Amino acid sequence: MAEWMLDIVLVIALLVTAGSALWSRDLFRAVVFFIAFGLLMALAWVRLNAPDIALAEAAIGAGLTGVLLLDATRHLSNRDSGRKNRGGGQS
Amino acid sequence: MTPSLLYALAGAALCGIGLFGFILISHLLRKLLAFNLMGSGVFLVLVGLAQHRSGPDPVPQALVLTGIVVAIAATALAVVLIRRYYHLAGKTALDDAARETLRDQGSRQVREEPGE
Amino acid sequence: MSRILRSLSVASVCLVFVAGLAFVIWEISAVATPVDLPARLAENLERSSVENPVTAVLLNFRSYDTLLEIGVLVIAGIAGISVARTSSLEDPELRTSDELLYALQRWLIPLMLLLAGYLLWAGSDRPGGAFQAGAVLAASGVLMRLGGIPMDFLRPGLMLRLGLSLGFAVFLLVAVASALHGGEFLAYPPEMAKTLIVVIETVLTLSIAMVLLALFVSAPVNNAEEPEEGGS
Amino acid sequence: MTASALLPVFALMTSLTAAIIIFTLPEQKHRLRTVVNLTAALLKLLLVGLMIWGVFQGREYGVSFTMVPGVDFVLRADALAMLFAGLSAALWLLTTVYAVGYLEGSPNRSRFFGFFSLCVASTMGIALAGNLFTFFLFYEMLTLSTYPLVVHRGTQQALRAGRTYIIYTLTGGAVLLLGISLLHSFAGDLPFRPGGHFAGIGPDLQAPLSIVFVILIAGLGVKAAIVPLHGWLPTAMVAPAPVSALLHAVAVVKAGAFGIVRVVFEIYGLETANALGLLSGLAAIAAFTIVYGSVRALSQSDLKRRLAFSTVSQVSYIILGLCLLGPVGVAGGLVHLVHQGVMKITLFFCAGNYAETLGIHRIDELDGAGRRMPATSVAFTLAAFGMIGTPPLAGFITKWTMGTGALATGMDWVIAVLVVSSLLNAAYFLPVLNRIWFREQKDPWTEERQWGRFETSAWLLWPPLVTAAFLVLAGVLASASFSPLGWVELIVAREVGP
Amino acid sequence: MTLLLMAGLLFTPLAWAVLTLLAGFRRGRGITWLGIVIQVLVSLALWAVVAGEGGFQYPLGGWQAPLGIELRVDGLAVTFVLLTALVAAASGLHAGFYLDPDKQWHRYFWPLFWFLWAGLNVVWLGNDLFNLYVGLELISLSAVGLVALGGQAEALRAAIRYLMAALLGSLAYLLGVALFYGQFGSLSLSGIAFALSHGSAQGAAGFALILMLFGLALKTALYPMHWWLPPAHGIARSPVSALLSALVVKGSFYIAARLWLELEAPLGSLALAQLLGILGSIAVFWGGWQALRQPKLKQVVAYSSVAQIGYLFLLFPLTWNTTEAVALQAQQAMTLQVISHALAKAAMFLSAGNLILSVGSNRVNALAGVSHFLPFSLFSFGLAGVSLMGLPPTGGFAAKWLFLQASLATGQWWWLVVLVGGGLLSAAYVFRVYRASFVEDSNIDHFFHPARRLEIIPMVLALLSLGLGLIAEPVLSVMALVFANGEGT
Repeated sequence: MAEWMLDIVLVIALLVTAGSALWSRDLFRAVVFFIAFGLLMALAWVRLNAPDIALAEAAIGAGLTGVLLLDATRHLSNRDSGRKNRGGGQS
Repeated sequence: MTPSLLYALAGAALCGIGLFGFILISHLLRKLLAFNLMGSGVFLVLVGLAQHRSGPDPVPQALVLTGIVVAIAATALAVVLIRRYYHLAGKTALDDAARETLRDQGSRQVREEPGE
Repeated sequence: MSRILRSLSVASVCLVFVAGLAFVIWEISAVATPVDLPARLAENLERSSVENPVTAVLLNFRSYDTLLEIGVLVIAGIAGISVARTSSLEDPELRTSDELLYALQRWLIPLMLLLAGYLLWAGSDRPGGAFQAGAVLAASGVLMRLGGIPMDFLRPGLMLRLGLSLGFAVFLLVAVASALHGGEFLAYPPEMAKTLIVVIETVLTLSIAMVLLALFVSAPVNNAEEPEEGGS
Repeated sequence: MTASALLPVFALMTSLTAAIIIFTLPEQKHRLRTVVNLTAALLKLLLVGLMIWGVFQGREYGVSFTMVPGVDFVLRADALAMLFAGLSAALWLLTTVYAVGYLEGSPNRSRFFGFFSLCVASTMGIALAGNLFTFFLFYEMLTLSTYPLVVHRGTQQALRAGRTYIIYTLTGGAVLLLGISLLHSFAGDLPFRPGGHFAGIGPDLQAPLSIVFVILIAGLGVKAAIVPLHGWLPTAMVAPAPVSALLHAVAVVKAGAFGIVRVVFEIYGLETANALGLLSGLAAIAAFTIVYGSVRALSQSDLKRRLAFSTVSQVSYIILGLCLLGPVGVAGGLVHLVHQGVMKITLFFCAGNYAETLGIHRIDELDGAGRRMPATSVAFTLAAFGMIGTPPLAGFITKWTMGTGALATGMDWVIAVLVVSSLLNAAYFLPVLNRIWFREQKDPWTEERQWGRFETSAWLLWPPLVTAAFLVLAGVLASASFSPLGWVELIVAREVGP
Repeated sequence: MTLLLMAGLLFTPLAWAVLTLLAGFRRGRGITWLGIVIQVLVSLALWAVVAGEGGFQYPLGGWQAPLGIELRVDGLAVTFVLLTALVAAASGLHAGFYLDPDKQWHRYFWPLFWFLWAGLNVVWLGNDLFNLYVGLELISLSAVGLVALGGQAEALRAAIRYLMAALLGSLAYLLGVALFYGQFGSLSLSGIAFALSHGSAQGAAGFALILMLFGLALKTALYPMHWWLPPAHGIARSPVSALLSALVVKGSFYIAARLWLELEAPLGSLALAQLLGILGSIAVFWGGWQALRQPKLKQVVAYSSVAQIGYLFLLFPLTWNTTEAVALQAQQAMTLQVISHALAKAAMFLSAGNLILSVGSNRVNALAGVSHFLPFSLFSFGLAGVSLMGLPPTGGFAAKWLFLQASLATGQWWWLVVLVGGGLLSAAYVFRVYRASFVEDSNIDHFFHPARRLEIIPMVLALLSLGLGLIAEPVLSVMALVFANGEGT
């Protein structure tokens, strides 16, 4: 049961960080949540008996992507462009 | 029900969250985050579902490794494009397609010319 | 108003999608697969001459995927440096003023290089391999960049392009060499398989790191002529 | 490949090659272009002549290969094909001569002659097509190659006319395609064959066959300018005179009419079409078109527009002839394919001469033109009398043959149509002739120019004279075996039986 | 011999990508042309081998499916390989003259070009679902890179939009792959088809198929998911537009078609088939209508791609639950439409690029009076247009004819409206361009004649698409070749 608890907590944490990464007001914080999400993913891969992916996820998913995005946020405005139009024509 | 299946279902949920964000959010970097979340969801489904019965399966794990590298390649390319776009146009979102093309048709013709 | 409606409709579509997906996953989980791939893999692992099954899949059974995947990475690198216009290397903005980071990197970088080496070496029989090692290598490169260490080889030029394509080129040469030998494309001669895989992994590590680093560096910086953000 | 296979291909290739050469020639090489044009025209006439001789001897020329699964590309020279091919080859030569003179000094000649040759190539293809599919191929090619000719002048009026033209013809083509595919879907690939394919069909196929017939005729009727599908023809008058001549006499309207002949004779078969009750409807429409076109022609003040409505009327003679069932009536209709072509091309050549030499476009400007341009006016007069049906000219032969044919099959009402039509023809041609010959010139000619030794340029003068002579000969020598009527009787003997 | 050919086919584009990456633009051009010769020859030889001896399976690395990746070299695949070789060769030659060698970023055109070519070959030959995914990404990323190459804000916007659509499409596809793997434990398409025909559970796999078809339709720009295509294809440099419209969208369509043809019997449904057909029909009309209204020449051509792609989707309703003969007819029609559209559209974009060079503007109205100068490119544009209109004897016509016959044979008469009406609509937008060129009112005195070699290339393509209708039979007979009996493993 304890094992299950761990998995369930991990899954919930994954979903919460994912949601926070998308809906943080601040872009910087969104990226930080995303990095946290990546680290949790690495844990999840460990739980799934996939150490190779866990390593890659930690290095690439959380590490590199995170740095890349953080760097980008510094150069792009933190504010969401306040325009009310729809999301880039995707429908 | 095994933990693997739980992760697969979580992957499904992540896909949904990512899709929702991908469609609704107009800020390009956040869109990119949404894409990555969706990608993680798909990877979880791939491994979780396959390992649900037979235990560790290296094939989907290898596929996911490949997938992660492809995803980071795409993400990095997107970041480069977005930053360049921001540099040139000063925007972090794509404008609404229909309105934009209509408005542009008048003014941008000069730019399309061979020396573009 | 229409925005709320739109959000609601998208949300309901996504919910339906998730519900459908979850249901399908549940359904699938109940039936047995007609093909037992892990078993077959275990049977053939011996012949792949690598002990880590994931590495065996990546670099032997499905090496074509990996070859193409490195191609994708190189494409991203090419596209990245093709867009780069500003000579970002000279840009002081890039150097972080963070004292902590500056101090950290002295310790971290050697450690990370070591880790990368270990991951590469471990790849053939334990978890680890070219990707992970490459990523760690790239990450240490990023740290060095942030710390302001000039890395001239990252300047768009022949060296950079050579670095980008090195791993891919070696992989490709091995692939075609076996074909010229009369076998299929990408078929390694059994006695040399292990050596070839290690060689490929090594060069791949370098190239992967290079591409990732190039993409990080080539993201153009825009401060002086940065236009105002419109419409906010 | 034997000579028998190659002859039709060569006949097609002459004008196609000419087109390609002309397109690649620089605009300024006028002399070389003329040489190429005339050589190709003469060569084609020679080849067609050879084939006519061969067909007369009973030889068959043809080539075929499979294009798309289930569909063949077939070129075949039979007697009916040679009727049309001979007409277009002969008139192409004359029209080329005429066009060289007509376009002297105007821009874009390279473009014009290139498409002109393409247009003739398509006409040749239509003549030689051995099945509906091949026919359609060239039918659409004709549409495309005539468009640049119609809009040649590039004025707003020309562009509008071009648009009308292309909308009508492409829609017609689409309808035709629909008909052909429907037919193909339940009957397969049908080569043209005397007597048709549907003799003695079962009752279950009757309804679909009738529907397909209507669709096919509607598609072909656009080009044949059957009322109410004739709207494009008067509008297309803005094109240069040689183009109008070509459109009216040889290429476009004739392609439509020729297609109807092929469908009725060689797909359905005259008997079957009649048995399905399709021909009486067609006859009624044709008769209506004959009268309607003539009535409209009465009220036109523009010379070319009057001639255009006259074409609407005259082409339906061909179709009416088919519906007369008996061999004599059919011969009357078919021979009009040639006669109308010769007469109408003469009229258009003359109208072009008036326009180019004297600047005359409207009928009320023609006063006194006969004195100034006697030779042209004589040709015009002959052609007009031919249209009215005065013996012994070509038009009379048509009407006489059709009349006897109608009487033979008991369709007496056709006589009434013929009489009314002739009266109307007289009513719109005689006033024109009156002005040409018997009125004094009122105002000076608006754009008179002096060309060469004759009343106009020799290039412009000879073609109408030759065609006028031809229309007299076709009437006088109608009983000779190589007259149009003689040839048509040969066709009818082969198609319908004696 | 065959083994060497296959190795050459797979190796050349990738190797040339590396070589050209190391060289500058001019040297890269020379290298590329050499590579084009090799690749065209190899493709031709392979086509000839398959035409002569039938298709075969090619296990990469000597590992058979499902453990390894097997390529499926059958008639359809080699036909498309050859088509790709032709169109890419034309675009590559044209680009060599068209692109400005002095813009330093143009050197990156060559490696991206070669990667794109490599990706296309992966897709044509692929039989492994995940391998196809990697191939798709190879194509998408290099295509996006090509669109963005040296572009300004507008081009970048188009490129980003394109990238986003492509990524979403790939993910949907990959999710489908994940479900398939979960259910069948195999990634080989023929393995899955085999398992399905031996009665595995089907409901879940149907969902996966729908997901994959959705993702691929998004990448193929099926209405209403076409929004990304016109900006990207319209703004890229002309040789790039030619590649994108002619080949790239076909790649994803091809996978969708392969999936459908292998799996439609157990997994398809009437509703799905009809839905795809209807969306395709709407695309035909919508794309045509939009093309008619575009003020810019390249946008006209781009929207015409949206319309022409619509026809391809008639494949789905015409193969679902129909007799073998009709299904074959529909497949032939699809193949011909792909080939003829590829040739015609490449010709159109290349000649549009030449015309823009000539008149110095991208507007349709700027063409007023150019036919005065008899521009060779206008002629190529026109000939290609004939194929799009579906007039005989072009390949477009042959395709339309086969679609018509298949529709009639299945009694699905409603597609007739689409086929006939769509042809008329395309005639309308093509004639709009012709019409503009015939205007004599405006006196343009200056007209730049591009180099002959730039003009010859689209002409050759246009003539090919024109002549395709005449030689459709032999082409189709090769396409129908599957694995020779006994050779397939």
